[in-house]
Amino acid sequence: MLERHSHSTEQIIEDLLRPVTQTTTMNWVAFIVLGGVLSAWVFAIGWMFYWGTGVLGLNRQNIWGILIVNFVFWIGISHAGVMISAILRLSQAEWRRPVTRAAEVMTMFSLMTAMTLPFIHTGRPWRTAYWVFPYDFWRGIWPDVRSALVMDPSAVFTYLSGTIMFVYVTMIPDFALLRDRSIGWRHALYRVLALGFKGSERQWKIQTISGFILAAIMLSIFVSVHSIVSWDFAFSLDPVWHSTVWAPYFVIGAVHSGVSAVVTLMALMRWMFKFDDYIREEHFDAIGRLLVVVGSTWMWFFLLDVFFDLWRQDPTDDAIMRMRFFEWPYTLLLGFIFIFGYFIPVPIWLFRRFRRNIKVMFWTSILVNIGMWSERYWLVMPGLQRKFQWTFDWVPYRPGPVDITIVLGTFALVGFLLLVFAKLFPPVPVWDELEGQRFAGEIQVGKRSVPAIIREF
Amino acid sequence: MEVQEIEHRELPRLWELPPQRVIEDGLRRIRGSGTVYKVMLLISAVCAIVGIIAFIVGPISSGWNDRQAWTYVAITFGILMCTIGSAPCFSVCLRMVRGHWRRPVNRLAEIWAIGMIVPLILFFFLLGILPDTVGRSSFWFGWPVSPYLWDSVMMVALVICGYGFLYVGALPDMAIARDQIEGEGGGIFTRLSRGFRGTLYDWQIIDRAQGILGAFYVLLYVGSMTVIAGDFIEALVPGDNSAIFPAQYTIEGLEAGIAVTIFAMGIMRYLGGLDEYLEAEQFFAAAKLQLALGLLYFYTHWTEFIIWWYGRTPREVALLKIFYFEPYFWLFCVAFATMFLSPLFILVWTRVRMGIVGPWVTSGLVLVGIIIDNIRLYSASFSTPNIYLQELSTIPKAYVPGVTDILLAVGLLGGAVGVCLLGFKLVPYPSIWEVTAGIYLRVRRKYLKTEVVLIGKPN
Amino acid sequence: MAVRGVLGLFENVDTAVAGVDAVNEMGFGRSDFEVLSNCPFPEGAFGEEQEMHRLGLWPVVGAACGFATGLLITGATQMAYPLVTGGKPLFSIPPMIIIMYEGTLLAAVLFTVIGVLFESRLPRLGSSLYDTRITAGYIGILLHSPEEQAEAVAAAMRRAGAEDAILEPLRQTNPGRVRQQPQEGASA
Amino acid sequence: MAGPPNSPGAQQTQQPQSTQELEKMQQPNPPWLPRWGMVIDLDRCTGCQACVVACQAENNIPINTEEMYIQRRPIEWIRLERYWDGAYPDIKARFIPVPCMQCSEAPCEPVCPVYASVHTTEGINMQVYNRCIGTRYCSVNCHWHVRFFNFWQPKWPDSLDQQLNPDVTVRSRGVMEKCTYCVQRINHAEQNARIDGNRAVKDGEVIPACAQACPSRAITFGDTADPNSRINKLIASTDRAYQILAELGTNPQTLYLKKIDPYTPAAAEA
Repeated sequence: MLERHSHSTEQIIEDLLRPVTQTTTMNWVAFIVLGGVLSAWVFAIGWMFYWGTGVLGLNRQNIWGILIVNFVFWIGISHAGVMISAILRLSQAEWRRPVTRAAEVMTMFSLMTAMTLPFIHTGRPWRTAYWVFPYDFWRGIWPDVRSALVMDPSAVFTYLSGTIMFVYVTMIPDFALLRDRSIGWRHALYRVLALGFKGSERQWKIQTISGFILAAIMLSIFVSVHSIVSWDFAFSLDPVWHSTVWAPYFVIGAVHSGVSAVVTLMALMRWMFKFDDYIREEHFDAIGRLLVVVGSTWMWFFLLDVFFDLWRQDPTDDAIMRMRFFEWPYTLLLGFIFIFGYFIPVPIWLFRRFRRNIKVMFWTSILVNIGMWSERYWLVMPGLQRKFQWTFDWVPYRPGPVDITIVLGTFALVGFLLLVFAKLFPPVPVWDELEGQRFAGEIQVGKRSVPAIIREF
Repeated sequence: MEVQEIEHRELPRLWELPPQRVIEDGLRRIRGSGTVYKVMLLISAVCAIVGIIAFIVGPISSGWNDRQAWTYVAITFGILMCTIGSAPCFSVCLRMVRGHWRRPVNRLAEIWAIGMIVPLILFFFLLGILPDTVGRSSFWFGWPVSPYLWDSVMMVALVICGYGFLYVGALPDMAIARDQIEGEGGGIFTRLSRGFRGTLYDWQIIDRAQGILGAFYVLLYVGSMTVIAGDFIEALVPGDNSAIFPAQYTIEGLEAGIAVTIFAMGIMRYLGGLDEYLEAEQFFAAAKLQLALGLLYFYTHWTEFIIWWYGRTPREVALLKIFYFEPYFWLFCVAFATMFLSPLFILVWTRVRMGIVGPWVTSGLVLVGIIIDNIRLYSASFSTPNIYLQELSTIPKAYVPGVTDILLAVGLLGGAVGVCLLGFKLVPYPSIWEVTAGIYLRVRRKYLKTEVVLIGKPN
Repeated sequence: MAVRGVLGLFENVDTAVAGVDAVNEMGFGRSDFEVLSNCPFPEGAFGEEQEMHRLGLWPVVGAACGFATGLLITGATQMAYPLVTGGKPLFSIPPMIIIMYEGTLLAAVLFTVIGVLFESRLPRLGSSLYDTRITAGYIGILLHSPEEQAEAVAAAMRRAGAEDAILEPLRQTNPGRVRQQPQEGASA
Repeated sequence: MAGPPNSPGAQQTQQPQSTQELEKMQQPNPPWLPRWGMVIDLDRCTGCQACVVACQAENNIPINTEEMYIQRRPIEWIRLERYWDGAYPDIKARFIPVPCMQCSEAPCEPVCPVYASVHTTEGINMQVYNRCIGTRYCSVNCHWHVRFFNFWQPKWPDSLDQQLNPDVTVRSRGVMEKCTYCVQRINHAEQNARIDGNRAVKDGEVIPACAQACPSRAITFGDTADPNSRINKLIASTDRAYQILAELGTNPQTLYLKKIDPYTPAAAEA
């Protein structure tokens, strides 16, 4: 593309392996800070296991809390990976190359994190493990397939294992690279992981084709996952939850927040690892254009949902919508959803000048995720507080310190895992970058030489 | 699945054509028209006359109060909105992803916009039978002059935007026609091409205008499909608050829009003698999108069904019955088979997608599907006696069309196609400037022992 | 007859092509040697190769297996435990479809990954003839020639501009099972 | 979920004296199948909350201490909801006792991933405590809020150690629990019925704790499948019977008889 810098192969490899080979003080600071938050997280969970679910801010009415909200949020973030890598692979978009792995890895880790939340949220987690995993063939009764809570783990498990395998396959060539350049335990590790990959033509061919096939399959998994997460709520009869639009609405919202998270990650990688020549303005430009489309579609579904909650002017719906619109804190959250989630970022992304400004992109993407987190809270919690006209049971919800610690801990967990990953494996696919370089060409049109891409058909 | 198949097939001939040849092909239809074209035009003219007569005899004579008499007017309107209305969106989407193969296809998708005048007229008739939004469920909430004014604003804006989009895209070609065609034919183009001289400034204007108009067309299309689905279908079925439905209807529309484009591509290839322009490459890429939207069709219907199946309140059971199971069960089955199963099971095979016939046949099936599905939806929504209830207590019987209904639908559809056919006299196809630009941006080059294609990507 | 591997290492693409030509002149077909590189080349950059693969078949088979498993588990659960919940039918199809869908895709991914390993002949940890410079951007031509010709091949490669041509150490029995010293640590 | 078939301390049960009686006890259910239901006459209800206390004592429900209410986590299988109607001075207190509705098509059942909440053949929507893992989805999907979660390990003052009902399990921390129509009493009655000649349970033989304690006889319990049971007669005799949230189509088994009120006829609609 336009600003591709043509480095020597050696140069590219050196640059992209830098995070693996060098450890900056910045890394150490990050490790220590995140580790601190993580230990608080572990302590909070231990506390909860010891004293019971009572330590959470739940009550008889608001029986699901901020943990579930956060679960939805992380599942949403996890939708970035496949969105980016699969769709861009299939459409052979050239700018996917530096982005894919970071996105897929974020998918992997945020999924793991997300799954911890509903698990510790159950009343008897040990029983949960005992009944549901492993699938219980000999001890009594199997899970009830009619329950959304059985579909949900199956979907997330499928997505998680699929992502792990996908990431692994695309990483084999990089393992081979690291194997040839490392010593000691790292060499042993990479040697096993690389499975003796030689880089013969056949292996490369399979590698490329498997990219397409796996992307296609992962795409169809990814649509199903957040749909099923939304059905956890929509299968119930609760007034505003029981909405037919929730599945696609959750999916597109997930893509909105996930792709924004990828932008955040790209900016951070560019700053932390000095990847300026590989994660370039044009990538932010392209992803920003994508985000405009995604964001607008999300807005459309959001409005559909709101309008059709009010559609029948049913008292039960109206009670909840009135709370969502006019009562603290939901009115504030609504503001966040509209302003941070859409009306600040999307108009900004319309301008090429801003799309190519890393700082702007970074902060707007952060805003989007604040907006999306509020959206999940705004969607989930009021449904329980004003379930039906039993004003006797209308009880406010206030998360307790333990809830909040656990929620913050999840963010630390994802960040920590990402850092560890970047210490062990290159966060940008080296072979993909090299391939991009090799497949880049030029065409002379008149006096101008237009950058071109080699296509084999 | 077997992706390597793509790499082994012969390279398309289109990109080796000399530019002069492209100009000739582009202007051929304007210079003179073949017998096939004339026959098709004649047929559609006859259809149009029959349709208009049936329209006057049927709905208009039966007056505004009898909603059911207007069922097939609404169905025709829906079919047109779903096909020719959404085809330009397909073109916009192709421009957005900047696929290189799109160049011969775009114009074919945009040219349908010419026919948009027909659904617009039908729409104004249909507004007459629409009750105002006071005291019934709608998303206007008693907004003044709703729904009439705001729906019309949407529709008019959509049609204007569509014409603008087509015109801007065709402007450079009209300039070419102006210079290449002598005689009175040239006269029109002199007026239409507005002294376009192809300066850099001109091209920038074209580019900008195409981007903006395209974006607005998509936004307006989604918006107007939403209000149509809301006001003409959901609001007329008591207790129906399925929020997915407008999206569902829009996606059906987009699927049919791609289908109608692929279908036209097939016709142009076999009857229009453009087999160098519309090759396996174009069909392959378009069929991919067709497949994707076929899957989306299933997805949106499934989400609606599963929620109602789990909720199972009396209200939802009634909705499941009227839309899916009781009166229109077989219509739904046909629509499901043609709009979901046929794309899935035909187009999932890469070999089929790379042929021409597979995508073409599928697109034909999808078009049948969209017709059937519109019949299902509007027959259901136009047959409910009292729309002010909270839920549907008794399921109305299926509406069986009379002779006038059939003639009306067939006639008006044929007329719309005829209007689009007339467009070919006015707009060069294939789009000369885009294909030529593509030829410049695409070269074959020897690479070591093999030969590869380089595709230029200016920013 | 015993076969001996020769690995020619070429610094850049052009010399590699020259090497391929040289090998071809010696009468080795396209299927006799494979080209090792650190990132893919356009198809047939070193001449069309015929070898086919069936990667496309794996996900289809996997999907079939996954679908069957999903059907079995969901169906069997409902039949083994005919418990009424919420007045739903004792054998309710819609929930089954969702879980069967997941099972289908999971197995499809699984089989595809197994297929990738199988089709690209991995894992092969006992490394055959290989050199770490390949991942550093060199292009290797790995050729299994009859033992007596190996030297000549290596020479030809050198003549064509190979920076280095490694010969597999001689062995009598059981070709291909000999372990090579792992060449370690160009830079770390 | 009830105690063992012949557990000590069951007042109405006569213990098996011989093997024949034991066999009688263990023979399968008779062909007839009851469908238990409850009618609450709001016109008789005085809101004295005796039913709440009786239920508390009968079903080993942990004591709802003050902080349980502050945490808004009280456990009352039957609760008395109180609504203020009108403004001072002419203000009225409306109240309605709410036990589990025992919906025939209960929304709380299909959402449980582990079959912990299932429907019995006798139309009771029961909770299997051992199986429950505490996802709390059932409570999310119950619109009468009659499912209760044990946020803490239940505790009783030492003085109350001896009052626990041996027929009823004490639920541990982290499981859901709910009104069972006093299923332990139903089981005892059915055992007695089997013992003497495998007969049907007579009408009025089963009386849940709340009905037993109600001083104004507002709560009637019986077999809705049996046409001439008191409960059916009661429903037939009046036009005041209605279900709460009937529009959800879950067909509750607990019916209400509307309050007869000269001032605001629709007051019973909570």
